[in-house]
Amino acid sequence: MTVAMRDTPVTPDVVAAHGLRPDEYDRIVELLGREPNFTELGVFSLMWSEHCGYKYSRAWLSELPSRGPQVVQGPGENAGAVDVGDGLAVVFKMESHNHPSAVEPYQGAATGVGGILRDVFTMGARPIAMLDSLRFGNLDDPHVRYLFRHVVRGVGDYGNCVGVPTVGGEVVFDDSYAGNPLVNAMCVGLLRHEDLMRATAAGPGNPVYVLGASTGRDGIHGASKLASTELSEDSAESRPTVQIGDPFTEKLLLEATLELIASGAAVGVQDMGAAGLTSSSSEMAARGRTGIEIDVARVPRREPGMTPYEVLLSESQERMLVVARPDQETALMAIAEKWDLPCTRVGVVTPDQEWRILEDGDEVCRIPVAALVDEVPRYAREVDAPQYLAEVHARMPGPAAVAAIDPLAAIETLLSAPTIACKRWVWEQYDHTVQTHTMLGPGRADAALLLLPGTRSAIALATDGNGRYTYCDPRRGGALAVVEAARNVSCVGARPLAVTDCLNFGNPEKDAVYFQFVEAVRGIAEACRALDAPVVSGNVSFYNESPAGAIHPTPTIGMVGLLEDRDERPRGEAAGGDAVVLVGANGSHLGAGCLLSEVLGLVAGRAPDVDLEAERRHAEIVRSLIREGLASVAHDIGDGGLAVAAAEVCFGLPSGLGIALDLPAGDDSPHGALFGEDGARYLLVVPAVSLVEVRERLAATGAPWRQAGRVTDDGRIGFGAVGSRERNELQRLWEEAIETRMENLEDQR
Amino acid sequence: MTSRVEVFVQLKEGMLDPQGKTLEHALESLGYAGVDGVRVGKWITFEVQGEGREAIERQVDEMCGRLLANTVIERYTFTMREAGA
Amino acid sequence: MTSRVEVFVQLKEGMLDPQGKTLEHALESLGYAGVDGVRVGKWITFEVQGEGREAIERQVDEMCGRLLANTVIERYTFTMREAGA
Amino acid sequence: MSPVPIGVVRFPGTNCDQDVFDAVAATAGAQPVWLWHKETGLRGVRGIVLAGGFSYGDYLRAGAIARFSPIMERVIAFAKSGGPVLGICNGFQILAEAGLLPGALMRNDRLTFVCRDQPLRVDSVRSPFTASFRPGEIVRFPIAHGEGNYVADDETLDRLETAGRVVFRYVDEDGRVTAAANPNGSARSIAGIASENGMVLGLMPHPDRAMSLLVGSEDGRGVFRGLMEAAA
Ligand SMILES: Nc1ncnc2c1ncn2[C@@H]1O[C@H](COP(=O)(O)OP(=O)(O)O)[C@@H](O)[C@H]1O
Ligand SMILES: [Mg+2]
Repeated sequence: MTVAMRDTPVTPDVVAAHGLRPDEYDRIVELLGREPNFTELGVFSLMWSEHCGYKYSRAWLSELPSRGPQVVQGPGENAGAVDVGDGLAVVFKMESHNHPSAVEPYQGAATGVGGILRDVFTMGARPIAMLDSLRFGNLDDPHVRYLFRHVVRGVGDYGNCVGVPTVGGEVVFDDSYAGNPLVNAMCVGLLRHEDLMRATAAGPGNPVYVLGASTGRDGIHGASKLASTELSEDSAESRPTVQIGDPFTEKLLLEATLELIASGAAVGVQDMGAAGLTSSSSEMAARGRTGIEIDVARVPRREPGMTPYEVLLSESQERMLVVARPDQETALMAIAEKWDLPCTRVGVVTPDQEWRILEDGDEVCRIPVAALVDEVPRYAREVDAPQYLAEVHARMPGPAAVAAIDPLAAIETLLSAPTIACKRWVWEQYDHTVQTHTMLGPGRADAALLLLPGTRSAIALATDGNGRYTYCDPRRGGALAVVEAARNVSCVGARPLAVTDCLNFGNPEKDAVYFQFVEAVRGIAEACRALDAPVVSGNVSFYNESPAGAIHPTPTIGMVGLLEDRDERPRGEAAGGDAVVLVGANGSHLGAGCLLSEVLGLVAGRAPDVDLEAERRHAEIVRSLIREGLASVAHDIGDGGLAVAAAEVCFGLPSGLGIALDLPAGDDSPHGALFGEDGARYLLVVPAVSLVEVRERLAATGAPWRQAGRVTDDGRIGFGAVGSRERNELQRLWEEAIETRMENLEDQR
Repeated sequence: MTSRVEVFVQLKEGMLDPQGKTLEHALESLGYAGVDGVRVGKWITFEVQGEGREAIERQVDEMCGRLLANTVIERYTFTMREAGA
Repeated sequence: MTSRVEVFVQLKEGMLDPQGKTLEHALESLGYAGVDGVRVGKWITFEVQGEGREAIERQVDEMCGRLLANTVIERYTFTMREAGA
Repeated sequence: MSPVPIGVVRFPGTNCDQDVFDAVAATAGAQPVWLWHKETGLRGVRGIVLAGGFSYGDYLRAGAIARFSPIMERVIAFAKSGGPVLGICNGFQILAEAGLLPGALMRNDRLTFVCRDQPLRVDSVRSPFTASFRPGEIVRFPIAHGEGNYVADDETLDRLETAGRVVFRYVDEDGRVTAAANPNGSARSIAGIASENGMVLGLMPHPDRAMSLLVGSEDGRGVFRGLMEAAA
């Protein structure tokens, strides 16, 4: 069987089945100076895939700003790192697991969490928080409920078991994700600067080990479908492409890896994630400017009869590749034994910059490292704005159609829309208090706030992205994801430090999708530059399509902010008579917003304009008011505009309190003011005693602002002349929208 | 007619079974030597009313495929006998 | 001698089985009428090496009582047959 | 007076070990000492905490495997000789599996993991662990578990109640026992129980996560103070 596979002739059909273009194949032959064998072809197809090689995206990603005094480690390693003072650095990255979650939501989400955790702890950082950014179709569809239920369970069970609190995230429901949910997970770790570990295979002669789980035939994707047709005696049944997560082994691996790094026994550590042994070994060699030699016969297997092709391409979870110091092998083995993890020497670092694979001493592959890692083809093309954009913009309903919407009914519809509704059903399933540093967890504020132990400071974490905005205006959508994250971080008093991104798009070979991607990246770059928040890590996920078409282009941003003094956070206290203050202009922009999508079922118009200077200034104003104790609550105005923001602020106040909003005078239609999603806007609660001072301060800034209402004792939420509702009534709609839908059990499994 | 149904669900061959693996280690360290290939699955029992063995069988099979097992990663079998018989 | 063992663990009679209840509701809402008394238990399979059927049986029984089931809330049964036979 | 050494047991899948270690360290007069699950001695500790987490993965049943570990043999002997043992969350599950406390912890009735801030009522101050609370006092500890549904037969439950061994109960904000305030279906809303002599306490909620107002509550301090005093 093994022999048959190795001898499988490399025909044009076989090349095509591996997803390689004829010109790419010619380039491989040129680089090797000969034809590749079957195994080598599989290796190239992986390393030159978008997933590993970023062939469509790399040219554009280089436009993202990635430098700054705070950056300790930019893109290129397993995760990025920023300085947070006190000798500490925060390591973080976000990653997608969309396709696996579409096939098997529980395991797909769980192994997504596992992968991103490993990216962080291979850097020597202890994971201190997770966030998850999720997108699903319409929650009234049983299959969507099935995906949602099991993705949430998968995220929770894995993180809960490993003991990393999931402290924040977002969930959006929109038809465009019906066949293709998005599961993006972000992990944040903490270390002392001197403990930072890079994934480098340095020092020729150094031994190479596989630490952790044994290797099975998991996740050998597309390429392996071909392989399995060659293996006639194995039915497709026995070829699992779904990976099963084992969080307990992950926990062992986490502890063992951190201990190993602290001991100084390791030179480099890399997670064997996507493309497993192949990418981990070749990337480590590339970073070390060395070669590497691995004998696949020594890799511990879970199943008999695996070919080199399968061992090299397997995506079995919970495995690490470790380059050790030659005199430290006993220390390494002792740590592995302490944690009951298999640890096997599989190869050695070589001086020659060749990636050499043996099977029982016989050479199976020999490829220059550079050919796999540096020579990945890059495609960059300029494409014109697609036709659909003009159509979407033209579809914007006129003022009469908007004026016909009953505003109070619209408020109820918005608050009970799953995208806006309370996400308690989700985050109650996540352990968000383990590690005892969660000051503000999910549902408490716009961003999570974590204590940094042993210091006075705290970090703020948020994820944001808006596919509808990006669909209507790719460039604005990219920028808006960044500024919304920055607003969320600012609302807990923190200053944006840096971001990670997860770029979820359809098939980049299609011009429209490619345009969306390029423009969104430009938008992100502009916003990050303006806000001084470099991109230190990220991930691209293309081909998010179902028979119904591509998803809305959805760049998601994970942001880390710093609050130097944890006591300078919003206190959350409020009493009747306190003022409600709007920082920023009155709302007017309804295009691409929630009023249209949730009430009229329309995706239409342009996304809100982005004024980066205003975003920057207003965020600074809000932070300074919080810092000085002049604002006790801060919430940004986003989905659903002022009306939804005011209701959400009210739901967070002590029971019995209400809010009475005043709408700007002289407007015949209140819709813009209530539901407009214009940028750079915040709603604050200002203690009555501080109002005079806040007025003066705001007036001095020159920024637009007004007192937009006050906190009341009557337990009602009033929307100016439009009318009012019992707070409890609205709160119930908002709190129960998702829970009620999930009580329907027909999707239970 | 009332039938008693027993459904057996297990991860497909070749799939990692973390439950089975840890259990096997545990049994070993408890001193039970010679235990091998532990796999942990589900055993679901119920009664079902209906006429015609074949019709019921078809229905149970459908129930397994739709709900009781996750056929992406699991396989199932079931047995049926007349209750009270 | 290698024996193939199958262990069946279920909540004791009279104990509420929320998982079973939930499945029952789910089956109902999928339109499967006449399903009743759903209970979800565990099905653990493995092979064990050893001599003497009775000795092995005793050992498996002990494994069940000590580890595989929590006899405060669960009951178990098992079957054994010679592997390869 | 030299500090009282308190052992914090670490199974490979324990994940609240550091939280508990810090909680003990923050308790005046107590000194935390790590106890690794493979150890066969207790390093002279005078009290022991079994922390939360997933001891050995807990795939089969929470705590089922942990009770057979080398360290547990010693912990069981220590408890039987009257030493104070506190089992939090997974620690409670292990104590129940080990038979040091009656009953069992089943999967939550709602079938999902649940993490929230939970008001609890201190229903007995007989145990040294709650000696510093007032009877009927309402405290807040976070909960975070998937298998916290406490079950025991009626006779056992009655016995626990009459002997003042039901130490904590899940209640609502106003201190009432209601079905809605019971997060996991536990019999009689029981959140924590003590052994006959009061020296072994098992509870699902996390006093170790309620040690500072910065994270929302410092009500957990009393439990650790009680442990230290019982061990002294
Ligand atoms: N998938 C999730 N996981 C964890 N927390 C979540 C998730 N989705 C939402 N949350 C939390 O719920 C709260 C509200 O989120 P969201 O509705 O996105 O707020 P906003 O609209 O203000 O950005 C936040 O604290 C957020 O972190
Ligand atoms: Mg949001």
